[in-house]
Amino acid sequence: MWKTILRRVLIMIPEIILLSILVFLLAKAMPGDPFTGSINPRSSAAQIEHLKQINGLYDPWYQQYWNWVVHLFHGDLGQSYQYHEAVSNLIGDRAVNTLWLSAFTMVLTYMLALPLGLYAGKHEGRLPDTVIRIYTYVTYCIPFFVILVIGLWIFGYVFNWFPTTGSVSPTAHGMGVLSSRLEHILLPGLLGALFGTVNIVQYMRSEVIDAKHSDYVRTARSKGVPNKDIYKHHIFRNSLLPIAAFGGYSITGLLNGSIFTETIFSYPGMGMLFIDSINYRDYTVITALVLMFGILNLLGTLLSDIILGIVDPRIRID
Amino acid sequence: MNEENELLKLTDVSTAFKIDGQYYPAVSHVDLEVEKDEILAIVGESGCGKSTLATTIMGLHDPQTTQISGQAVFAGQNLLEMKEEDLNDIRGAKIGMIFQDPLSALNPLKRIEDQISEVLDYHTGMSSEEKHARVIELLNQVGILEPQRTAHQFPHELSGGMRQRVIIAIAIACKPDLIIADEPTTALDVTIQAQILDVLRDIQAENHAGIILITHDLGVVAETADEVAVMYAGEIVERGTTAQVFGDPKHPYTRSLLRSMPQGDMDVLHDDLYVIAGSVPSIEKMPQTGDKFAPRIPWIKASAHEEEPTMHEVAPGHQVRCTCYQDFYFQRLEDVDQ
Amino acid sequence: MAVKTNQADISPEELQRLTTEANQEAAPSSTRILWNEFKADRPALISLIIVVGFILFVMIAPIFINSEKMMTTNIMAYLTPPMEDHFLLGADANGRSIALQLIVGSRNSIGIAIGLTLISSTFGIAWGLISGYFGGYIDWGMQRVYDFMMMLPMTMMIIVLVTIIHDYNSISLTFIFSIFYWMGTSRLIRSRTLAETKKDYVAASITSGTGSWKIIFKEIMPNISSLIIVDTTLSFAENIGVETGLSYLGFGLPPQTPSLGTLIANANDPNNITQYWWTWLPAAIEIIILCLAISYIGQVVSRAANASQRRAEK
Amino acid sequence: MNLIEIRDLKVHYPIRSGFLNRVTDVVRAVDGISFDIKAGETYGLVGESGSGKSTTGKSVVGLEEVTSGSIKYDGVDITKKSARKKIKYNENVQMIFQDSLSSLNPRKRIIDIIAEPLRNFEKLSAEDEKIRVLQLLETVGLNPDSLYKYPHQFSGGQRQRIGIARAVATNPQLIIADEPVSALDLSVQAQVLNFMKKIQREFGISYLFISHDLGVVRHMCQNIAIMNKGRLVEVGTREDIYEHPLHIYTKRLLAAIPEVDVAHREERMQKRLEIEQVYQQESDQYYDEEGLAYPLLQVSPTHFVALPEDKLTQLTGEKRRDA
Repeated sequence: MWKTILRRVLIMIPEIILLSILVFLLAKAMPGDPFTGSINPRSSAAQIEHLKQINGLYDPWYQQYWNWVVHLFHGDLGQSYQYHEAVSNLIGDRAVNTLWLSAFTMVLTYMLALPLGLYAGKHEGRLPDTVIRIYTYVTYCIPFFVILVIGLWIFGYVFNWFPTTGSVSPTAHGMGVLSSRLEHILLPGLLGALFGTVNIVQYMRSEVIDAKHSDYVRTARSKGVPNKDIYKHHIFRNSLLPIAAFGGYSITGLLNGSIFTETIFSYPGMGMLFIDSINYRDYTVITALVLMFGILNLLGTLLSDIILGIVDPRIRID
Repeated sequence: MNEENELLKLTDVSTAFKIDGQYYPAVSHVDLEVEKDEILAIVGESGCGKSTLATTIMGLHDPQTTQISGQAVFAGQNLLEMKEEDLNDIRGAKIGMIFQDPLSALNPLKRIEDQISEVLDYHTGMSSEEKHARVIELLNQVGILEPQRTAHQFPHELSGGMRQRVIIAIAIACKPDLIIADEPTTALDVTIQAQILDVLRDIQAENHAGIILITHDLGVVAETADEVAVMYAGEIVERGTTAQVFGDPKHPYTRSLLRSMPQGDMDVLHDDLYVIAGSVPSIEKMPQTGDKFAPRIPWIKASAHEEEPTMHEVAPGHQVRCTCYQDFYFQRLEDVDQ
Repeated sequence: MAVKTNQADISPEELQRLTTEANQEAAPSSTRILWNEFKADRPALISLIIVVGFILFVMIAPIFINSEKMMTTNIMAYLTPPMEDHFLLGADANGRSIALQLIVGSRNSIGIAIGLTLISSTFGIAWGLISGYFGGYIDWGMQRVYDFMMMLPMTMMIIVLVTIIHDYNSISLTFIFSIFYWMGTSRLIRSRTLAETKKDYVAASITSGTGSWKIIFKEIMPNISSLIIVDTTLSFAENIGVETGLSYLGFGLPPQTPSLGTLIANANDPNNITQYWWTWLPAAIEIIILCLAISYIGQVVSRAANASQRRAEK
Repeated sequence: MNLIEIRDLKVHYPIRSGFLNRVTDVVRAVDGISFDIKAGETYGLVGESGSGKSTTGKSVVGLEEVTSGSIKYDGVDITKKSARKKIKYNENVQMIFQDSLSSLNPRKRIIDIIAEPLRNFEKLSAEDEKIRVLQLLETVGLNPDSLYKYPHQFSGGQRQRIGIARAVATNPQLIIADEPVSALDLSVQAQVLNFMKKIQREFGISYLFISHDLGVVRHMCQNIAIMNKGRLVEVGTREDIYEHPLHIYTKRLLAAIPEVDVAHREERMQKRLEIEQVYQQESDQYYDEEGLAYPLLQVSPTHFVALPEDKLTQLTGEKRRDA
């Protein structure tokens, strides 16, 4: 098992190298350079020129790339021009916020999706199934950001039930911090979950329906297993296992969605940091974020493969 | 027939499926008895309703899309009218079932031991040690060489023959009085088939169970069964002991079927096989009344067929549906118009 | 050696008669089946009319609109509510007509969505077919490229690219989007192609001397055509969200070019979102209706493709 | 005259694993087999599932990449794709598949299905093509109104006949029939087998008849090869195999076929159990250390068996004594 995981990880290495080169070249192509932020505004053009020279900005790109990678390995992601702060510190703070929101969304997603999918599959063709299918159909069609904007408008502004910006109320302290945090992530989390359930519900539903008509369920019936136990021991179990593997892929979706969620709810996480950095051309932050999101995507896929390998004996990795 | 030995008695059993809002009969008016220590074979080609009959007895149909009538009396109770909970006490305990495709009939995500002991969970009060011992005993009984190892494996790790043995182990776990085997060897190689049939015979000898063997393979029937019922288009057209049905087939369908088997002494290049004219109509197009096989024997006059065929006893225990057998004879092959 | 059969034993009249008879027995074409399915499902027919009519309208109407004049600031009309001063749907903070922007914006957004769907689906379908059919090293290489593309954070990459490229227009934007939106289709098509390739009719075609490309596009593709149509319809609905979403964030079409996304971006102003709802809500509602209608059409198409689920009479 | 000469044919599938997806092991699907098919005969290739019989058939028709060995058609080795293309190999060697539904493209009309090889190998006018297809339909006993129908509108037996019509469209010399009737009901099987024989008589076609059903093989084939785990265990005429089997595998296979003769079933069962016992106890004498068959030894001009020499002498000696 460890061997297979190690192999998977080794296959990832060339992908990460390729990603880092791509990100580096994109960063080079962006307007501005890494010194725009850190140098003294009163320096003369000649001084800047000198600084660029000694910092290797005129070296061939592969030389520069190498230097950059070496810095990366020392945990040095560079300086943010906008915030005058080490990028690693900057991202650290925001990552905590994004993690809170993502984890919360994911928990909500599964809490909603699993029962809905199981229920719809069990009662295939009946009224509750139709209702669930209409729900998944509608949320599947509407673009995510439109759901967010309308959700914010209705529940944030019209009903005024939830805060519309920020991550924690600045006046909160003690236990209040936690409750304030929850208050802020409740609406975006719910809307994200509402959107995120769609695929899982549909997948789950068709898994349950397939399992229901499978031969092994017929075998179980002929063993005299009561209906509710057939659902418990055979159908639900067999349909849940492949779902477990969805977890890793959800990370990718959540990260991509975080850019919209955080911008619309002015939630200071990594997604919003990215948009801000783009607007200020703060490109050390941008490269760091793109690289990080790429690696997280990769880890998500890896996680999914590992989970699937563990839960399904047919492809069990040993 | 010995009343005491009678295990299952089917009277006028019919099953109809709903297709596009209308019911079409898949099994009609079947009368059958199975006794202890007896292998009853139900034989017929695909779509003749033999598997449907088995699943009807086991109550495995969705009541919303099937219509079932008649009686299937087992241990004094009519299985076809029993409540699901009561049926669950019989299924697996008193009646075991063996399926055709041994791979899909096992849950791919559960170990063999769990799948066998699941039957014991519901029908015995065994402790987990007792259950484990019984699983090993069963695996031994069905001829699995390394029962301890196999018990711990998953279905995909076993060969087709091994999987079928596991299915049999599940079916006999509670020593049922009746075993229904639905095409138990169709998916297997001939040598494995022979072994599986041996296992079935041994088990029967040991448990004194009755077996309903459903198959399309006339050879398997001739080698294994004591009694035979031949089905065509949902009806039993001929029944009797194996010796009667194979030694002196009466119904034109049985005779044609036996005749169309390849014979060893035929010339490779020039001898053709006998072919039954026409084909089995689909369930929607099947005539609802009259002799359903009549259109396929064009050289018998229509008047020779009974309007509504009934069973006729031609010898003790040997019955044929319709009197047309009296007019049936094989013509020379060249005369048979295809 | 085999004897060639004599070809003269069927007369032309006989051939004609046999052909006509055979034609009468023939099954209906798939276009016919699809049309029957739409006729049998009223909401689907309405959806079809809405989508087709709307697309035609927004493609034609902007020809008569002077978009430069439309986009000039008019302080006098600052946030005019709907139905006042000839502003059917009111005006935004710059006094520009929402209704006119909606029409031109729809054309831009839908145009990009159509272009994106055409490019990315064609590419994804070809990729999936080739990867799935040839298998082996070709598939392995193509799968690594796929894996790499899947790792890229799409939204971020698009935003970065848009920032780098200065003079982009709707066409180059469509191409940038296309780079990142073919993978879903390719994966779907690949897995189905793998399954189809294993079927014996492909082997039969190979032994009949048919070439690989012909097998891919003439034998296999028709068999997954229903999947392709369904996937393309659903991608189209999804792709409307791609451009509008990025324009909403400010990284789609250039600022002076109206789009449904830039209109919804009016909601970013806390005043607009509640008080001046007409500046953004119509665009949001339009997207919702459009996406629902297109997906509904997709559902009908997939139903028509599956004989057992058809509603039209057989 | 030999139409096909197969020499030491091997088809191995690589098993990849490790860091770089390197080939670490191979599955020996076909492991060094040789036989000839004469013009006009039906050659039976018999084996159980996984014996490699289908793989052999597929490599003869060019669907499987051959690892080593040669398949000569008319003296030309056709194991390379370029060689097959050059001599228009598939115009002369065609295939009938087991699963009639999967072997006919569901989206194509019957005329297009049957005409496919014609379009690739013979350039006919549309009208001539239609006439040819109509004739082919007649040959396999189907109505002309089938022309514009789709495969799903036919029954299993009819579809299998459409597959036969396609295979004979270019007047091939050899047809590989891979389990052509094993998915069919008994009565339909008879019909399809009759058509295959009829076509053989009319066109002088040879068949490589691949099957697990020894009853059908006896009805169809003059010469038979028995395959086991990628190797041939016994080769001979119909009489050699059915009347004088030597290898335990063949005997076991023959004993396992259920027969409709009720009167003698006890005796047959006894015999089968005896053979089974020999198989269990002496299998190391019949197979090498890896459990694979030995190279073939000649017993008579037509009869070959895969046994070590001492065992063969022992068996033939017993036989002579019995006689």
